[in-house]
Amino acid sequence: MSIFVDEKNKVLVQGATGHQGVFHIAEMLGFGTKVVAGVTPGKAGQEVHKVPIFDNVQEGVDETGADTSLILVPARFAKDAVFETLDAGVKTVVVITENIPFHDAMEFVHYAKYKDAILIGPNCPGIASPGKTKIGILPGSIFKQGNVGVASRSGTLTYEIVNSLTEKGIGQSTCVGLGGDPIIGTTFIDSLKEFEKDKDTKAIVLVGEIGGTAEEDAAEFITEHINKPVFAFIAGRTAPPGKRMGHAGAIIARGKGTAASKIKAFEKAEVKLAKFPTDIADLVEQHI
Amino acid sequence: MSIFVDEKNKVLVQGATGHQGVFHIAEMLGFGTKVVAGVTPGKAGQEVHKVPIFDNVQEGVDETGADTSLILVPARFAKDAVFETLDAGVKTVVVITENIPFHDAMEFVHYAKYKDAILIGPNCPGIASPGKTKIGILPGSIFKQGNVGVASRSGTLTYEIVNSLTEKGIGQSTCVGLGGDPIIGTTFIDSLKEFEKDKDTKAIVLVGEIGGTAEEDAAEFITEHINKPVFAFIAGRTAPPGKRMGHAGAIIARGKGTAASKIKAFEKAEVKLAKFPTDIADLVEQHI
Amino acid sequence: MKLFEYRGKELFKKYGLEVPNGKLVSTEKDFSGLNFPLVLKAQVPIGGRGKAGGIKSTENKKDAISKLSQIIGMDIRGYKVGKVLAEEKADIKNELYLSISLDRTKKMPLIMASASGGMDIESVPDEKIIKEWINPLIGIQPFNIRNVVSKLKLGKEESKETSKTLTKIYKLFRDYDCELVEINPLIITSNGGVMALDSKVIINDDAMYRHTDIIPEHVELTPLEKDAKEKGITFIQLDGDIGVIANGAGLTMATLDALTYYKGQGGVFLDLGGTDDPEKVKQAFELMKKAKPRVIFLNLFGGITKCDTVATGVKAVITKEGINCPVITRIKGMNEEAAKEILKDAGLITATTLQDAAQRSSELVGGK
Amino acid sequence: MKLFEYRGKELFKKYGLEVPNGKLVSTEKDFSGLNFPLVLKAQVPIGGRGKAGGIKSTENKKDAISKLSQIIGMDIRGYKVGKVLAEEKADIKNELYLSISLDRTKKMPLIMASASGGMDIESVPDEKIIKEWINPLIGIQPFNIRNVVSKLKLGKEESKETSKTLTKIYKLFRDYDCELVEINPLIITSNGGVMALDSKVIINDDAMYRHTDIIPEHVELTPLEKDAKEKGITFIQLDGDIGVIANGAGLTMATLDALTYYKGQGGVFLDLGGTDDPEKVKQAFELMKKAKPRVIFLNLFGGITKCDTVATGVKAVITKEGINCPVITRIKGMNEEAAKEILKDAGLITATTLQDAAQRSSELVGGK
Repeated sequence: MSIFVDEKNKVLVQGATGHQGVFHIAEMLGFGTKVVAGVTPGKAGQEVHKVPIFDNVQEGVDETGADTSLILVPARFAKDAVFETLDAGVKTVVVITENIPFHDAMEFVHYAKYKDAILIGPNCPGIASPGKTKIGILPGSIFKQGNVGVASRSGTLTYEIVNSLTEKGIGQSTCVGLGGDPIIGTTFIDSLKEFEKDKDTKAIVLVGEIGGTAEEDAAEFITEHINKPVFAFIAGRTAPPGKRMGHAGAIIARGKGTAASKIKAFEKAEVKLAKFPTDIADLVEQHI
Repeated sequence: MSIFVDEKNKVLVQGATGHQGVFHIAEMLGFGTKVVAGVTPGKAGQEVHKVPIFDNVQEGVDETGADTSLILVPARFAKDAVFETLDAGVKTVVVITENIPFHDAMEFVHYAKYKDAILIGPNCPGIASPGKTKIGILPGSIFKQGNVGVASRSGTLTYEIVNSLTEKGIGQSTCVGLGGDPIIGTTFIDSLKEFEKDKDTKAIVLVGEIGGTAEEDAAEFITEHINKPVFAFIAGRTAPPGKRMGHAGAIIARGKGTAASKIKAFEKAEVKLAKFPTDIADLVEQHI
Repeated sequence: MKLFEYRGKELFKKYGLEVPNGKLVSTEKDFSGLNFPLVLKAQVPIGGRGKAGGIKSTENKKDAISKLSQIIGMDIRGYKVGKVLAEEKADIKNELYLSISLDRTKKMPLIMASASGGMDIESVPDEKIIKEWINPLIGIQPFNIRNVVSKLKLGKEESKETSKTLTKIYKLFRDYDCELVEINPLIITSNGGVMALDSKVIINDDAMYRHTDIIPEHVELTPLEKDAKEKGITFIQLDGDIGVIANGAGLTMATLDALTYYKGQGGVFLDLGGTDDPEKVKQAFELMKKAKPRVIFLNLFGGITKCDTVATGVKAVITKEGINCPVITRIKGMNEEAAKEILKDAGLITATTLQDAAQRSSELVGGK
Repeated sequence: MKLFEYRGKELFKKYGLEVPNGKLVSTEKDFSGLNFPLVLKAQVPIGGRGKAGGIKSTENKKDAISKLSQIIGMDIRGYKVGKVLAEEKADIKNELYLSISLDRTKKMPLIMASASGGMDIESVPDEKIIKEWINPLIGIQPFNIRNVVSKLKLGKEESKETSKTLTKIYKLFRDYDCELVEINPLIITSNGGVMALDSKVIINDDAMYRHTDIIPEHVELTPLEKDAKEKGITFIQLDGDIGVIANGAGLTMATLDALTYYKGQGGVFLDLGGTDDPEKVKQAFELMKKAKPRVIFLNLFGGITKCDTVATGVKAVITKEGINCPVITRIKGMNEEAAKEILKDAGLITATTLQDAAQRSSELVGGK
C-alpha cells in the first residue's frame, strides 16, 4: 500500500508542452506512472511521448478518465489551472509551481477542500510511491519500494534522505514533498494520519525546516494519535531571524518558527531527531 | 431512527428575541427539541423561555455545545447569519427565512458543502423527527412517530398530508421541508438517499410542485437507487406558465417545470401518484 | 424584475458593452441624431414581438413615422406598447447567442452560448449549445471564458473581444443579482467588434433592495392588486370565477388543481403564505369581496393557530359586512370540529375534504 | 516587500483611512503647511526605531530642524535613515492595536485586535488579543466585523467608525496581496474619529507583478547581489567566511547547520533552487569567486542530472578561470563515483558525506 497515490492514479499534466512538461512526462512514464493526458490551450491534437494533448482539462478528463493533475504552469496562471482541474472533477492535484502569490494559494487550497480533493504543494517536488507511481519532478532513481513513509517541506534535502535510506536497503512506502511555501494544501498532520492507517508503512520520517508551526502542530498530533515510530530532521538551526532562506515559507518571523522550538516539540513527542540529514537512515535502521 | 436530525441535536436560534423567535422557541421546547441557545447581537445575558441569549454564534456554540442552527433573521441578514454559524462550526443549519436573494443562497449553499454541513431551506418550514425533535416552524400537533419519511417543497400542503397520515394512524420517521425557493440546500435526492438508509423508514412521500426539475431528477434517482416504496403528490397541474405561484421556485419558465413532465417522470419510476393531497394517506395505507 | 430592452441596454453600456446607437422615439423630432436605416422595436416585457409585428425596419424618416404610429399602442399578447426604441441597423458579420442564467440543479450560474445566434435557443439542438457552469464561491475564471470562447470557433481578434464581453456580462449578472442576462443575437461586426443587438435582463425581485438605481417600469396596478400588495397577500388573477383563499403556495396550487378536476376554474386567488393568522384571513375576505367572484372557496390548514380562532375571525367579517355570494369553507387542523360549528352558524357551507369542497364550489358555477 | 511607513499611509489614504496630516521633510521649507507640535519619524523598514532615537517630538521649527538633522543619516540596526516623515501630533483618546496577517496553520487571513494599542503585540497577554479568521472563499463578512469590534468595548459612534475602518483595511489587505497590515496604534480621537498613527504593510513579493503602482523603495544592490538576481540564484550574505553553494533551500540550510556544528561559519551562500543544472552550477562558481570566500564548499544532490555531468561542468570553470581558495566538493546521486574522479582530477577536495565535507571546510578556516 501507499498513501495519497498509487498505481491507479491516471495523471493529466497541465503545462505539458513546455520544456519541463516534456522532460518530466518522459521521466514519469519511465517510473511507471500512468500519464494519460496533457493540457495546453490551443495545442489539442498534439502528442508528447505519445500522451495526447487537449485544449482544456474537461476534455482531457472526459476522453481519458484522468483523475489526477500535475500542475507545471507558470505562477501567474496557477490559480486558474487549479480551479479548472478541480471543476473538471480531478480529485488529486499536485502543484509544482513556485512563487505563487499566497492569496492565490489560500483560495485554491480551500476550494480543493470544498471539492473533497487532495492538493499537494504548491512549490513542492511532488509525490512518489515507489513501485507504483511518481507524480512530480522527484528523481526516480533514488527510490526503492519499502516500508518507510517520508513527508517533507524540502526538495533536494528529501532526495538526500531518501537516497541514504535506499543505499542502506531501506525502502519507502510513499514519499510526499509538501512544499516550501507558507500556505500548502497537505501538511505533516494530513500525511501522518494516512501513514498511521497505511498497513505498509512501518516508520515515518518527517523533514522539517524553520518557519511557521507545522512541526509543533505535528508533534502534538503525534503524541495523541501516532503509534508508529517517527524520525525527523529539522533544517535551519543556524538560520538568522528575519531572513527568507530560499523557500518563501522558511523564515523566522516575529520570534516564531525557530528550529529550537521545533526540536523541543519533537523531543517532547518522543520523535527521534537526526543531527545530519543522512543520520536519519542510521536511526531508522537501528529502530526497525 | 430518523434522517438529518434526532434528539441529540442541540439547537441555537439566530433571531431568537424577535416575535417569531420567542414564539417558536416555546413551540420547539414543547415538542421536546433541545433548544440550548439564542443569538441576537447586543442582547447577550437575556433569556427567552430560560434559553440563554448570546451576542454571537461562536459564544453560543462555545458555551452550550450547540451543533445546529435555526435561522429566523430577516432576508437581508440571512447570508451573514448562515456564514457566521458555519464558521462557528455548526453542522446542521435550517433556514426558515424567505425572500433571500438567489445569489446569496447560492453562496451559502456551496459554503455549507465546503463545511460538510447539512443546510435545509431557505424558505422552508423546517424539519421534524416526531418523538425526537422539531427544528423549525412546523405545527407540532400534526405529527406522530412512525415509519413514513416525508420530503416536501411546500409548507402547509405538507401539514395537510402529514395530518392526514396521522389521522389514519400512520406515523412519520422524519418530515423535511425542503423549501420553496429555486436554490435550496437539501433536495429530494439528498433526502431519498437518507431515507433509503434509515432503518425506521419503510415508505417515502415526496411532495413536489411546478418549477425546476427536482422531481424529474428524483425520479431518475429512484429508478436507480431506491428500493422502498415512494408516493408523491405534485401541486400546480393547472398553473399557467410564466406566473410565479406564491413560491419563488414555483414557476413554469421557458417550457420547463410543468407538472405534466414531473408526473410523467414519476410514473416512469413507478412512484405512486396521488390526485389530491390527502389521497396520499390512502395510498400509503394500501401499500404498507 | 424583467427590464425592458432599452433599460437592459443602458446597463450594458454601463458595463462597457457595445450596443447600436439608438434611443426611445415617440415623435418626429426624436429621430434627430439617428442615421437611417433604423430598426423600430416595441418595448414589451415578453418575447415573440417580432412575429407580432413589433419590430420594423425603416429606410427614411417619413416611413419611420408611419411605422412608429403602427407600433405604438399595438397590443402584443396582452401588453400595450407604450415605448419604442429606434436603433441604427448594425453591420452583422456573424450572429451568436449568449446567456447567463441560474441552474437550479447545480445551484450555480450557467453560461450558454451558441454560434447559431438570432434564433430561439430552445430550437437549437443541445449538442450545439456550449454550456459552462460558474461556481459562486470563486466566480468566473479565465478558464471558463476560454472554454466558452474557444468552442465558438471565432477568429483571433473576435475571440479576444468576445472574451472581454463575456467577462463584463458576468460582472453585470453578479453585481445586479440577475436571474437572467440573455443577448440574442450578440453579433460580430465586420470590423471584428462585438455588439449586443438585443437584451433580456431579469433582476431577482428579492434583491431589488440593493439596486436602488434600477427604477421599476411603471406598472398600473388595479386597486385590488395594490390593496393585496400592501397587505402582503399574494394576489393572482386567473381566468375563472371561483375566488380562492388558501394559505401557502403548495396548498393554493393544490386547491386550484382540485377545482379544475371538478371542471371548476379558479379566478382571483389569494395566498396568505404559510400563515393562518386570523387577522390576515379577515383582510383576505375583505379583498375577495371586492373582487366579486361567483363563489368564494376558503381552504385553510390551521397550523399554529387553532381552527376555531380562525373561524371566529371569519365569522366576524361575514357578520359585520355581509357577503353576496356562496362561501365554501374547509378548515383543517387543531379544533376543526369547533370551527365547523362556528362557520355553519355564520351561514357558510362547510366541507370536510378538499375534494368535497372543490366539487361543491365547481357545481355552484356550473362545473360537474 | 515591506513598505516604508509613509508609503503604507499613502495606501491607507487611498482606501479612505484617516492618517495624521504630514509629509516627508528634508529641509526647512518642507515644514510649511504643517502645524506644530510635530512628530519626526525615521523611515526604516524595521521596528524598534523609537528606542533607537528615530522618533522625536518637536514644538517649533527651530527645534524641528535641529532634530531632523539628528535623525537623517542615523544608523538604525544597520539601516541608514534617508527619509523622515513629519506628522502633526494627534489628539489621542484611546489607542488600539489592529493587524491582519496570514495564519499558516488555518491557511487564512487572521485579524488581531486589542484594546491595548501602542505596545508591542507580543507583550500583550494572549487572552487580551481578539482573534478573528477570515475564510478566503467568502472574504470578510459583517459578522467578522461585529465579532472584532464588539469585543473592543468602544462607544457606539466609535464602534461604527472602527467597523468602517476594518472593512477598508481588509479590502486593502486583499487587493494588494498583503502578508501583513499592522496599525499600532490605531487611535480613537476625542471627537470619535479613527486614525492610523503608524503603518506596517508587507506586500507578498510573488504578487508584486500585479501591483505595478507600488514602486519599490530604492535598495542599493551590491554588484554580487545584482549578478545573482539576474541569474535567478538565491544569494544570502551571512557573517562567516565559508562560501556555500548548494541546491535547494532545505539542503542549503542543512549545510550551514553542519558547518556550524563543526564551528565553521557560512559566509556568502548561493542556493541554486531545486536544480542540478550544470550551467547554473557554473554560474554559481563564477559568482562565488567574486565573493572571495576563504573556502568554497559545494554541496549538491544530483537529482535529475547525472553527477558526472555536473562535475564536468565544475571542472571546466575551475580549469578555465582558476580558483584562489580551497574547494571542498560533495556531490551525491547517480554516477557519484565517476564525478569524484573528475573533481579530484581538477584538484578539488572531494568528500563523501556532508559531515566529512563540513568538518574539512571548517578546519580550513580554523574551526574544530
